[in-house]
Amino acid sequence: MATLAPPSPHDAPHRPNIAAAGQPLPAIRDYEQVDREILATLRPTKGWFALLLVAVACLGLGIAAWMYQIQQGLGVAGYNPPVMWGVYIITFVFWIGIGHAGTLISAILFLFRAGFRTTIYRCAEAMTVFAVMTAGLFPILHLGRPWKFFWLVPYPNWRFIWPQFKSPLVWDVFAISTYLTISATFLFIGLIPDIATLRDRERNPVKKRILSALSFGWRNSEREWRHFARAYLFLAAFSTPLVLSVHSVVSFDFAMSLVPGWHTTIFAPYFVAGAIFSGMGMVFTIIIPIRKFFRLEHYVTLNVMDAGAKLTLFTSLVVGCAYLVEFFIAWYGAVPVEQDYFWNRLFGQWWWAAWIMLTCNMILPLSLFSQRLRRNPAWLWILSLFINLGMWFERFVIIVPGLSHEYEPWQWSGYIPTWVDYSILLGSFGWFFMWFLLFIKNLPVVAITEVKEIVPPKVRAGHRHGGGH
Amino acid sequence: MMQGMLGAFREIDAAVAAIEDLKERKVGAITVFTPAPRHEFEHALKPPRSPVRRYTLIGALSGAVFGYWIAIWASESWPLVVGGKAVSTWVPYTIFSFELMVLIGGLSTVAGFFIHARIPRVTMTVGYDPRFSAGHYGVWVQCAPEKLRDAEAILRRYGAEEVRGAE
Amino acid sequence: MSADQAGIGPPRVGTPEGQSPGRAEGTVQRREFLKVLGVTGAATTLVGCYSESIEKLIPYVVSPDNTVPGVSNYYATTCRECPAGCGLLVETRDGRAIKAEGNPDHPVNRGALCARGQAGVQGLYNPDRYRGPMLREGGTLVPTTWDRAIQTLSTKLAEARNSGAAAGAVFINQHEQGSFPAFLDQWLASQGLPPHLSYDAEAPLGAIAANRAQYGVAWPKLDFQAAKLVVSFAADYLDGWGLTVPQQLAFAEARARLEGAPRVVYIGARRSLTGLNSDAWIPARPGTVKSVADALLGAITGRATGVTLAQAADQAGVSAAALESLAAELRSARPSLLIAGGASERAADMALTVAELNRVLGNVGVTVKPFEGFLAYEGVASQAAVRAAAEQMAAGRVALAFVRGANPAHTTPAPVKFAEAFQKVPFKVSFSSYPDETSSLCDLVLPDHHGLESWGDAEPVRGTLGLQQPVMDPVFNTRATADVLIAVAKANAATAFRYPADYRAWIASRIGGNAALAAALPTGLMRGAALAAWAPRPVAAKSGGGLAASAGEYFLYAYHSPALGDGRGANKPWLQELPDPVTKIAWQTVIELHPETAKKLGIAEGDHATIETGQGSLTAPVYLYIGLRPDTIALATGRGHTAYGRYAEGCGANVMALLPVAEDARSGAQALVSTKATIRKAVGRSLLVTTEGSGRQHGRGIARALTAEQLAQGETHDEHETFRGQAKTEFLPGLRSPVANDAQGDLGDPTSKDKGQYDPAHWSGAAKRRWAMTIDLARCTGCSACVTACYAENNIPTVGASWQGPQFLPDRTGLGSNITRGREMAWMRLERYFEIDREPKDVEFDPDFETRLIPMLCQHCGNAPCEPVCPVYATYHSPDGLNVQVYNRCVGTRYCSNNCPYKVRYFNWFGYGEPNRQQYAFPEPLHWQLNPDVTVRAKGVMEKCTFCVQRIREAQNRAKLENRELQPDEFTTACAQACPSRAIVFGDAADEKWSVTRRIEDARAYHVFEELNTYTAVVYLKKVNHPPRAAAAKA
Amino acid sequence: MTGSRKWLAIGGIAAIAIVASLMSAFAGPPQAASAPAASQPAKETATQLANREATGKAPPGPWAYSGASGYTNYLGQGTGRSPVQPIAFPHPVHVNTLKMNCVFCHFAAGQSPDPGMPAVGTCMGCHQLVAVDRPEVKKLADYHTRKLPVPWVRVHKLPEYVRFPHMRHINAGVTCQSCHGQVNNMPQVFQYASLNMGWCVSCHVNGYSPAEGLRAAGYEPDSAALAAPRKKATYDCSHCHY
Repeated sequence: MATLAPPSPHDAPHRPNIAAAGQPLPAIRDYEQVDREILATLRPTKGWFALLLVAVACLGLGIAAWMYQIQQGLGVAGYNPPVMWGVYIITFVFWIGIGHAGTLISAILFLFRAGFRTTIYRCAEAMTVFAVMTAGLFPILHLGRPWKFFWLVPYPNWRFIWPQFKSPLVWDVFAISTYLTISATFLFIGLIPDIATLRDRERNPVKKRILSALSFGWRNSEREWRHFARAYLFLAAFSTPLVLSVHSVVSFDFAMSLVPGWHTTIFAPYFVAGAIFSGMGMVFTIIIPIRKFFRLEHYVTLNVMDAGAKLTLFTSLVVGCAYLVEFFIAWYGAVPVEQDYFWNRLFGQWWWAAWIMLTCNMILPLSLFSQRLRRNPAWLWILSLFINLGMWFERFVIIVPGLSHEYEPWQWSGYIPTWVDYSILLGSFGWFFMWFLLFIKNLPVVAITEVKEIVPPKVRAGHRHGGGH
Repeated sequence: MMQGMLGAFREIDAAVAAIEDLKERKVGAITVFTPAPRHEFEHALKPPRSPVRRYTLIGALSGAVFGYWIAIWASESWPLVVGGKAVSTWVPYTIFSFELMVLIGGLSTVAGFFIHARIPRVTMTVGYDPRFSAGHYGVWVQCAPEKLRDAEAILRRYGAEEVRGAE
Repeated sequence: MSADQAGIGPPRVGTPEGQSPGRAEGTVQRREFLKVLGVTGAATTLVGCYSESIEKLIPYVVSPDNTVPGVSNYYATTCRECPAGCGLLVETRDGRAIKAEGNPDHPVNRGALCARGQAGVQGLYNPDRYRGPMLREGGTLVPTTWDRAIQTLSTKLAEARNSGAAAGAVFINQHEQGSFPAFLDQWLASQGLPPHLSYDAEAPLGAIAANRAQYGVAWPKLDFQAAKLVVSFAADYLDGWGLTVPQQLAFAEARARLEGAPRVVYIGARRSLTGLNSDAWIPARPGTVKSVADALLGAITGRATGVTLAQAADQAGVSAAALESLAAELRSARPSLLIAGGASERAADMALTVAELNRVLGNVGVTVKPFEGFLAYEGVASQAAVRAAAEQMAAGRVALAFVRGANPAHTTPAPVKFAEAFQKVPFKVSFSSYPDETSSLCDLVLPDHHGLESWGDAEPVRGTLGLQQPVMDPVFNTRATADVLIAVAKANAATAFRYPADYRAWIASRIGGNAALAAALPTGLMRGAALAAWAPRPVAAKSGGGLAASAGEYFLYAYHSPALGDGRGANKPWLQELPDPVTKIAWQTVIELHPETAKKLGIAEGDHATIETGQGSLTAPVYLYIGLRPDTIALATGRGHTAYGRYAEGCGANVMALLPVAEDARSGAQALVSTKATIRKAVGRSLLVTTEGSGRQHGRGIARALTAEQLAQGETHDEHETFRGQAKTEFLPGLRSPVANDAQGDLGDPTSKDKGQYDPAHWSGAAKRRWAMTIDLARCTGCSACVTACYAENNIPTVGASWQGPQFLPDRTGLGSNITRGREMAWMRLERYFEIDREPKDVEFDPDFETRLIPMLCQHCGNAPCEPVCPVYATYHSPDGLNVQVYNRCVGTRYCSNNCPYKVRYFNWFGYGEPNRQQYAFPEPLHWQLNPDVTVRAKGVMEKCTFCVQRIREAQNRAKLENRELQPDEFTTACAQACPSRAIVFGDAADEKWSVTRRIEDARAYHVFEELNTYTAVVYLKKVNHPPRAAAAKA
Repeated sequence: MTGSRKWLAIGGIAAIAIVASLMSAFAGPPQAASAPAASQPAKETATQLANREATGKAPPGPWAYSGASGYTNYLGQGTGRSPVQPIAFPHPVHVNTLKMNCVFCHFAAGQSPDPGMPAVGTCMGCHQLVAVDRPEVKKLADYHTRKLPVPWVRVHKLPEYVRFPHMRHINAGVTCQSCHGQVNNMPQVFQYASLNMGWCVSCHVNGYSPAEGLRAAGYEPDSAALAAPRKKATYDCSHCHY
């Protein structure tokens, strides 16, 4: 009686992968197909185990290096006064930035009803949570006395003293802990219905119990859906200003000081744009392999890629503009110290870092003006790696040259990280990917129910289905 | 004493039609299970607006106030001057106000959602079926014993794939 | 003993007699006691929350009646770090000397003290000192007992006497003034031994000989104040040449006369610290200063002196015009002061010429005052005498040799082959307290007390006797040499009767008994004269064949390191860590080359280069110094020890390996500038252990200067008061925020109700004060005494030793492991800026450049940028205007340092203060010196200058105890106290009775980085330059 | 399901605990870790019980807990700590019976930051003649003849980064007992106050009441003391920490 024959799992990926009006995912026929194909991604593979092993190994190295640093003192890292902040703070800002794209895609684009987010937002949101978890380690890790980090938290104590609330570092503590909590909650709320689906498909009784616990006994009742929608909407509404505030606050760490090159009013927007830019880079780095190896090309379609690439291009242009404005202000402001600093950044001591930054973040992304490249996953993936590199160096270029070339010429210096810095940097990637790998094989990387929402429901023969209006 | 009739539909418009009919005849309380939120059901059931927003508002306001309070009170409790600034300066303290507004607002929203969605629930109530998280729409009519027949009849009429009563 | 003179002299100044527990007993218990107390003393200054371990409370066995536990006593004594004989007040706490300070009443140093004097305590507590007497058995030195040691010595002496070999014996003693040399000679005579050699490798013998010949005294007083023009003929009177402290005091006083101050000209191949403090530099080729002097004499007197100015200019490779104008100036500017230094083979002749110049210019008695002179160098033997002694030893004519203090094996040129010759002596006795190159060759080591442990006297100026008394019990099982000699004499019935019980009794008997001694000790000064020693025996000098004759295209210019001297300072970490005032290099020997030369040779800074002379070769990294003639290579003495303890060994190279035996025919002085050398690039390069980032100001206006004329015309503002990008603001001189709460936001607002403790009306009255400091750049010479004083007062760790880096997989280890990463901890640093806009490597030679020297320390800003960024209130502004650092609250975010424009905050990268770490900076017993009033910082916390807050609180407590207000200028900081230029003044800027407030009102006053609106509490007074009259007229 | 949620929570807390202990293991210079905790009673010993009965004063309760030196902490320090001394010196006999003043032996308390421990010689001043036959006095005499100091075990100990000028407090009229308790009634001295920062600051900020001080010392305050206002002191960090 149905006009369309139920599609077989085999031919699904081979369908023409282009957008049809009012039908974003033409290759998805019905709800069962969604369940089948998404659940299929959860089966662990050899390659996955191998990657997990590598991630854990890197993490181990990082932990070892940190223990050594705690025992010996921060001297084992490559600090070279007055460069008192180095790889750790750079990496901290880097990971915080990564997080932002996730929230942008999952929350802001949700509010803007941008359809292309549907299939990638779960991945991006998970990336956010793990990136912030990683970033959160670094402020503690770079302390001279890390075992005292809790003194930055306002808690009643027998000394009667409290944190100094005028310090940007205390702002950080609040901003980041809030950001972590809210995005973790946001991710988990979104997951509940999907976990319920997993629960219902699960055969293994132990796993079933765990999934039941995690799904909170969700049963897809219309009442649950109603409140769910509200809560989801408000969380999205909160996350939107939050994501803007968090990186602004991080930028205050620099803008509030009077270090040349840090003391700029442009920093808040500049950092937020940069954060989203770097985040898009990481999204592509992650989503493109997943799309390929999990056979999700007909979920994460080229249209999705295209839209993402446009967003990347846009943020890249914003960031590039910010770079140029910085130079303009330095020239126009005519403060000798600032001018010295920017000259030194571009043509002096740090030219190499600055040019890596400019190439990766300003020049290469211009290729995305070409639609062919925007729709070419391979190129997008390579470009995304360059973007990650470039954004790490952006933070390097902001932090190190400023400190090494300050007001006091007598105290000008250089900066060379040591093996400890690099090990801990590597360890942070290990930590991030460990969590991410565990995530993608235990929970659906594509939001099952949200995909079902945009798949046309079955209707009785003869009737037009009621969806879409 | 819980009694009712459960119908599992493959097609959404069938389910919607059945619901409308059941409502018309006042057969009993209707619960709909759907794999994905569809506004067709909302049109059919016309439920009240979700009160979660109130939790959000209250949480957000109290968070904002607490943010200012903790910062100002702590600064004044041991007044030390830093960088020639006032002991408590409201401008930077706005950051704490904002962050705590978001934090507490967000968490209370979740609380509201849990409370009103009646989760976490410890046991699956009768009438649920794993299919409802896959491709089927479920309509569960809870009604008095004498009305069970009508309910079954209606569900069948609108082409429920399966109709079963439950104790 | 101490009771009967308790009332004499300044309060809390006395003698430590009877102060230490169990002094009747043997040394062991004393040391045990001190060890325990030392340990607790150090432990009580460790930061870290959970670091309290349960301790013992150790009381005295017998309570000393003039000490109060926890309160310092000050003992007056005499400094023995160099022959000058400055007066010390040594601060002791609970039986331990913790700091050496200048004695304000002393005629030589008037309360000031140089870096080497400060570091004396590190000699006292040096971890590598001999623990007790040592005897060579089976080729190695093994510990022995004093009885056995003395017994051995007396038998050897007896043998020598009987065998008639005694007459050939040699006793080399570190030159010192006072009665001991005479005492020693008496003893030697009584043992049938010849008089001793009073050896001082640093003594400027040429000048001394000339002075003796001309004035009959070794060292006249140089009166800079009286002079209108000072010309130094390679005399580095601010670098340790002669008597540093009195010279510097006089120099600074003279320069502080601003418009009336003398113009200073320096003639010499290398621009030393003295040269950098001069207004003009005439870079005469090494060995030609004599002909310059001759020419000037000729030009002024009209006599024929063999050279005209033109010829001299030609020989010296300088512009004739410069010499012409100098001659003109000499004629016009009277009185002038001409000082002859230099270490060439004709030093004495040159000095005579200069003396003649002084005479004809009528300076003698006006600026050169022979009869107010210093006696430091009376009786010093020539280096030729030591060389001759070495030849005797080599010839096997010496049966018995003694060395005390001196270290000729390190300080004599290689060709002397002192070590080899010394080893030929059958029996060698050392009284040295340290295992240096010489004493480690000896057969018997009888370690002497340190100067701070022993009795003695000195006659720094005629008629005044400076006393030397032990300020604490001996740290180790050592004995004063004098007492050992007495013991030996007593062992022999023939001589026993001549001597009292010990040297202290001997001193007392000379100056009128115990009562007189006791009366004098509180001030450490009395009228009287020391016993005169025998005059040194003249020895035929040996010529190295002349500078011109020697091969090589570059002149080798060796000079004595201002900090380490001839090398005796090398075992003191403070002095190793102290950057050389000129090169700013620490822990390292560098070859100084002019950038031009380096470019020509294709050598970059840090590259290793090899110098070769006829005598030997030496390889070291290259440092580019623009204050050096391009045809000259400069090298400092002092490093390159093969023994002498953990801090000295394997650190740098010894220039003595390059020098020939070339002695001044007249004075027998070993010439340091005596040969040419070849230099070539060697493989390898190493990081320079320097504290210098960029030696240029880049227009930042940190160290500012005026010309005397500008000052006279009241043009005291310079371009830095107005900076681009902002409306012109007319900054008034003086401290911008006179009391703390002026710069305190709404707390400074009179309408604000509750200012708490920041309210001047607050009951605590804390906000009534505003601690502040002025630093007069017209006085500061950059000698860096303040830096070492700060180390001593504030328990600042030295971090440059090779083992103080990371534990494994180390990076950049070796010398200055941390300093190469810019991690030096000096709370106060001396910045040396060349007023040249090019970077060093592309500077071509030009003698006419200005140098600005400026001490940089925490500015204690009223609006401190470091404070608001600290998340835990570890740094904040105290009501009395201090920028406080609370170590135990610091979590180590280092944000404060990032935000400090002056970069004066220092971070503990390793556990320098934690005894069980390899990076520990105070290995026992160095930690006995730690100041109990200052927390020793643990790893991971930030630290910085505190304006010596411990001294502020101590003074406030004392005032409270005596129920009175603080008196104006009642106390000062360690740097201000030590400063031999009196450039630093500290006090309460809110109270005009303190002298600092007057200095702040000076027209030259300015704040560094004023445009940042930091309201600093440190006010600098602009340097005053004295360009030649002609140039000034143009300016 | 509730069960498994509970287990999740327990696991999380355990993890946090492990991390915290790891952190604290690295806290401070290592010798802190090796502090002689074993020798110190973690619980109240019989001696301390006796002490408290003798003084009739209970040490502050756990609310006075402090990480540094509050209620007996894992270093075995804090309120109630009562180490056994090399010589069982009876304060009650000297102070109550013989009416000796504190500063007779702790002579520097009024003039120095350091109260000073009596020298062995000082003790022997009397004990040459007095009670020479007592075993404890024999010990003392033995130390004296061997010219060795008595290794008293420290009871009241502030962290090393705290400066406590005794004379300022004594001269301000603070009675010794206010901080040290009625040592004159302690058979064996124990730590009376928590000595933590909050304890210091509360007195500095709220002020010291002479009357209370006298009561703490066991005297009835006279009218003057009762009339006297509370004496406040500075709460500026740089007066105790530098």
